[in-house]
Amino acid sequence: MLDGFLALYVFMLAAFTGYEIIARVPVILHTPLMSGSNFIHGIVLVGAMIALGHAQTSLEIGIGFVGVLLGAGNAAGGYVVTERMLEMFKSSRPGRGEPR
Amino acid sequence: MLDGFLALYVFMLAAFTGYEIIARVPVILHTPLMSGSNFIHGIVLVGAMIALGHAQTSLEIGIGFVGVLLGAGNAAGGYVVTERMLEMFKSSRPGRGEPR
Amino acid sequence: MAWLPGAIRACYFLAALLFILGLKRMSSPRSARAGIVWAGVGMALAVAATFALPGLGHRGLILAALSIGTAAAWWSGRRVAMTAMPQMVALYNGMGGGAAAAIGAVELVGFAGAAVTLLDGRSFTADGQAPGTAQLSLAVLGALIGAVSFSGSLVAFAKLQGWLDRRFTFSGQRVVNLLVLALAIVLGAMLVGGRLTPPLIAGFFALALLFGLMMTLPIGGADMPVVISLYNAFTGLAVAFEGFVLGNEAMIIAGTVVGAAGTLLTQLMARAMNRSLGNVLFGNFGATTGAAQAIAGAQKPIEASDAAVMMAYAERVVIVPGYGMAVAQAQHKVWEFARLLIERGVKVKFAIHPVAGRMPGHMNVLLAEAGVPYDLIADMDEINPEFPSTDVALVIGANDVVNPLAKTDPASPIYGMPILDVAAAKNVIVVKRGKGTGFAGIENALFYADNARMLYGDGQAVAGELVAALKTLDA
Amino acid sequence: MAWLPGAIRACYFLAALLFILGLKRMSSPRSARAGIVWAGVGMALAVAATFALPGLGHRGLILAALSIGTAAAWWSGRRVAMTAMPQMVALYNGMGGGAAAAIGAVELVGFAGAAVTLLDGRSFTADGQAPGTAQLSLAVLGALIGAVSFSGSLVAFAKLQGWLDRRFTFSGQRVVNLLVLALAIVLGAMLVGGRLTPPLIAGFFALALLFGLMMTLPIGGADMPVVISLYNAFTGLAVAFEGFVLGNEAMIIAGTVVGAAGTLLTQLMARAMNRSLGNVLFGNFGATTGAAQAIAGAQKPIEASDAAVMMAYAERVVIVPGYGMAVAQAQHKVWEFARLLIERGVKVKFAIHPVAGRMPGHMNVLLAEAGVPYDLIADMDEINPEFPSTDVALVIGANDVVNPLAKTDPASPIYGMPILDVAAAKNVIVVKRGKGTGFAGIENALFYADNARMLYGDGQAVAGELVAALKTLDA
Ligand SMILES: NC(=O)c1ccc[n+]([C@@H]2O[C@H](COP(=O)([O-])OP(=O)(O)OC[C@H]3O[C@@H](n4cnc5c(N)ncnc54)[C@H](OP(=O)(O)O)[C@@H]3O)[C@@H](O)[C@H]2O)c1
Ligand SMILES: NC(=O)c1ccc[n+]([C@@H]2O[C@H](COP(=O)([O-])OP(=O)(O)OC[C@H]3O[C@@H](n4cnc5c(N)ncnc54)[C@H](OP(=O)(O)O)[C@@H]3O)[C@@H](O)[C@H]2O)c1
Repeated sequence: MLDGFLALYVFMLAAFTGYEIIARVPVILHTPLMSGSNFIHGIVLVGAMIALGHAQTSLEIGIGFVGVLLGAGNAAGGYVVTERMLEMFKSSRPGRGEPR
Repeated sequence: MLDGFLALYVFMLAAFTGYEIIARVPVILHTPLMSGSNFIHGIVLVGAMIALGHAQTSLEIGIGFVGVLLGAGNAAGGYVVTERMLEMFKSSRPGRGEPR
Repeated sequence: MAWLPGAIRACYFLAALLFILGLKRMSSPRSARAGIVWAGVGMALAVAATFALPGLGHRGLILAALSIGTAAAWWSGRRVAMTAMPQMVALYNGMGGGAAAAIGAVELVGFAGAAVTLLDGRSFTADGQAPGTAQLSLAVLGALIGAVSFSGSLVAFAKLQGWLDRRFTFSGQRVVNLLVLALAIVLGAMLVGGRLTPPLIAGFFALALLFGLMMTLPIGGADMPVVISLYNAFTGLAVAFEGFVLGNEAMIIAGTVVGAAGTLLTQLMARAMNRSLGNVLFGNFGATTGAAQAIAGAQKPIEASDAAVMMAYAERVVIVPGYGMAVAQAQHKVWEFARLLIERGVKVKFAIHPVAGRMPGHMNVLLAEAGVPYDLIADMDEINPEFPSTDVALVIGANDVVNPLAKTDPASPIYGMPILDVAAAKNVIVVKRGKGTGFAGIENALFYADNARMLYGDGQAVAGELVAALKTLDA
Repeated sequence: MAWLPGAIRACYFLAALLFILGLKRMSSPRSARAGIVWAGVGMALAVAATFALPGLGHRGLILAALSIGTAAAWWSGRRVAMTAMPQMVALYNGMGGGAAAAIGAVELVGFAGAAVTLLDGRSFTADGQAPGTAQLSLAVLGALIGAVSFSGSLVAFAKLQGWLDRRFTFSGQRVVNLLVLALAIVLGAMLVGGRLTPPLIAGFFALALLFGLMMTLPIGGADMPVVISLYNAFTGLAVAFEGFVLGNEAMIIAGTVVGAAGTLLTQLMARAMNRSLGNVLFGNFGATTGAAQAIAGAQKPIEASDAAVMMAYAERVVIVPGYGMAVAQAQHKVWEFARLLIERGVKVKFAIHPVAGRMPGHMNVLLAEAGVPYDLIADMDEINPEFPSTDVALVIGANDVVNPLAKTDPASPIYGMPILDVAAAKNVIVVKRGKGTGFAGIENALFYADNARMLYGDGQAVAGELVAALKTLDA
């Protein structure tokens, strides 16, 4: 557990950073952005790994296992879906030929 | 002294915050912004006060005194000048009468 | 987290940095692709570093869960159709919420065990301290939010997938929901107070899950995207809170950034629909709309061949897609048609309303999938001044977003929502299947306008007919 | 800083929050005023909280220094003319850098004393530890940057104030400067290495101050705003570093935010002048420009009365102010003239180039001072497409920013800088005193254009004549 005030500072600054960065995203990218930020909270996977890694009773291990499973799903699914969407955004300018 | 990594996190996040916020300021406000951010680093005054408040030799006291003097100048001067400039920015829309 | 080796903390730091830089790059279509890759590298780094943590047990189990979860999600994510994106995002988001709740559960169960053995002080921070009130509160709060996001997102998924068609409403629902939430909070407070017994923990989670379920069930399927975005922010917050408990800065930062970003996105969505978030969550929007009011005039039909000729000889055509295009999966045919027009020298643009479809940017994704370059796509503010000089506006599967009643009828549920001003075009052709209303369930005055012609049929079929008609013209 | 009482830390937190929110509000002219007030409240809070610090000695001295510094700066800041803003900002910024350097000095001297008494471990973190290498490095780095910013800013102030007219250059200057910097760094490294002797400390500061002096002296007065902005970022960084040493998060955050913001601003300024930062710092810009190249054609003069009539019967007039308007202090008269035109029904706009004047936003501040509402002021991208439909463009004291050579002559030092396209207007009237060149020291092809007329005289005097001429017209 972090020192409370430091935690508060980190929290405040991260919130500003998230807000300011997103505030400039054009509407055209809102769907991929939603799934992209969905991917980013997939970092919960790391926390679930730590929880499972320190679990002691079988109940804890069971819950931890489910946690890692879900966290991995969040991270992997979020990535694939976002990447697939963003891949499709193309400009007509850089000399692209006939679209498929 | 803070834990090194936490310090790094705070530094990174604060830098992003500063960058993102300033990146949206219109050119019209660049001069007041320069003096406004100049005012904000006037917080150095607080550090100088702490330094003077813990000074022990007369040399330390002397330097600390100058530090507080300068820090106070930074803060007060930065504020007054910025406020004076910003006060002048007015819109013609909210039914203002004859300008002076 | 001072007990972690420097190299691992450095990896976490790098991961957080890459997440932020990745999000930054997602703010332009040109760099967005690179952005997600950067964020992905950050994630890989963080996971690898975690494996290297000293004292991490159950590595086999971790690897197993990690592999299964990744493989399943990767496979489903690769396979799913573009139109099903909203529900997939809901599903993955729910998983994240569930994982956060699971972390909280492991913590609490662990604390409970420690409490039984008279505070042996075991805690994940491994600094040998008993859990403090702050730590417990954050663990409980993160678990609550995560669990609500979990069950709520699953309901959203089920609704969008069509597995749960009806809305589930009964009188007094709001009061019951509030009671469930209040009870969950009471149990949570008792946990924080130190009464860490297993039944209490189980009850707490059961109530939290139940609340997520009950809160989401009455919301109409079409409102789901806003709800999903809200749950996305929830999960972010839950992750940040559990990150505080574990002392993991990467989780704190990533979670908080997503929490703030998701909140902003949710607001933007609600605002674009001209509704408040409260109205979305509790409003039962559309459920109460009465009979469509009569509008003077008649709908005038047109044949696909005539419509095709009209556009073939036009100078400027603006195509306005809406939810119906997504339903009909017509985007590929529509783009084929647009390309034929462009080859004939017609100036074609696509105009997209911010809330066309069922999630923000929905139409952009579909058109991008079909291969429409994004510089042919204009947003509302850009295109509205151009309608008066447009020869034909082709509305395909859009309804509410082109309804002039939003400007003229203060009694309309969409009154005040900015719309695409297609009525200003010289001619309007509307493609839809019949007399169906849009999301808001109201009549559309546009369809009765003098310059409007109705082209009835399924979006994909009609687009195919238009293509065929153009081709005969050229032959 | 865990040794601080919670209430004080809360005040610091609030101060940091208010600083950020204040800066955010400064991003729009409508809320900017409130922004500085918020930041000011934050500052007051932080100072008050510091007074409440337990164990703070010398309160009398602190209060004395605080009062004197505040009173002197307040008084000077209130009195100074708007045209002298750049140098005041430089002065206050230098003070901040000096304060940061002073903190570093007190730290180092204190450490030195502690080292002599065989590591009694005194340090401001009051946790009884000897200074670590990280702490020492940051203290030294902050002191170095702060000292450079201090002496450099004072030179900038003196130059802009006109106290130091000549540039101070000699051959081999760059090498000597680099040597001074290298020596300062070597001494700093020795300090960090633990050789904390008073003479070494004194030598270190002397060298740092000298470097700031020598680095700034050769830079031309007109380049000063970029340099001031750079030193502003420097001071921010120095404050952040000393904040790390003191464990004061408010200083860290405020300093870092300013460091990042200042860096960005400096870049924006340099880019708007179409030069690199290196060129500004080491380029001796303008010193080497040869004789003005001859341009075909002749300058055609016009009388104030004719010019006034021309504008009185125009439909659209765009006024383009430049550095000369600042020199002549003509903004009030110009606005009086513009108002008379507006009363006659002429559509008047002010067009401002991003680097008109001598600091970014310079003209905006002056016009705002005169009372010009900011919605009459257009920036370059907005106004350039409007010049072809403008009847008269009145250029007053601007030169480089309207020089078409920037577009046509690759040999020109300003080649590539975007300009205000006044030559596209139907008529151009240029107000200046004579044949003086602008900042870049080059001829201006605009003055020889067929549709351009020269109205010679001091800006303020000419604006007065124009006003008088308009009034006779009405009488
Ligand atoms: N984008 C978001 O974030 C979001 C989120 C939640 C809610 N909403 C709401 O969703 C609405 C979006 O408006 P919209 O104009 O895009 O859609 P809409 O108002 O829902 O209208 C869709 C139209 O498409 C037609 N249609 C359905 N299936 C079709 C098919 N297979 N072929 C051809 N036409 C078909 C329907 O008429 P027929 O049945 O006669 O064919 C209907 O009139 C707005 O009210 C918005 O507030 C948006
Ligand atoms: N804004 C910034 O941030 C910044 C910073 C540093 C450098 N700069 C540089 O400064 C320049 C700014 O361009 P600019 O067009 O505003 O100014 P300028 O190019 O410096 O030209 C000023 C003109 O005003 C005339 N003038 C001087 N005193 C006058 C008076 N009392 N009454 C009437 N006219 C007078 C001068 O001609 P006479 O002598 O014939 O009267 C001169 O031609 C650019 O080159 C820019 O790169 C800008």
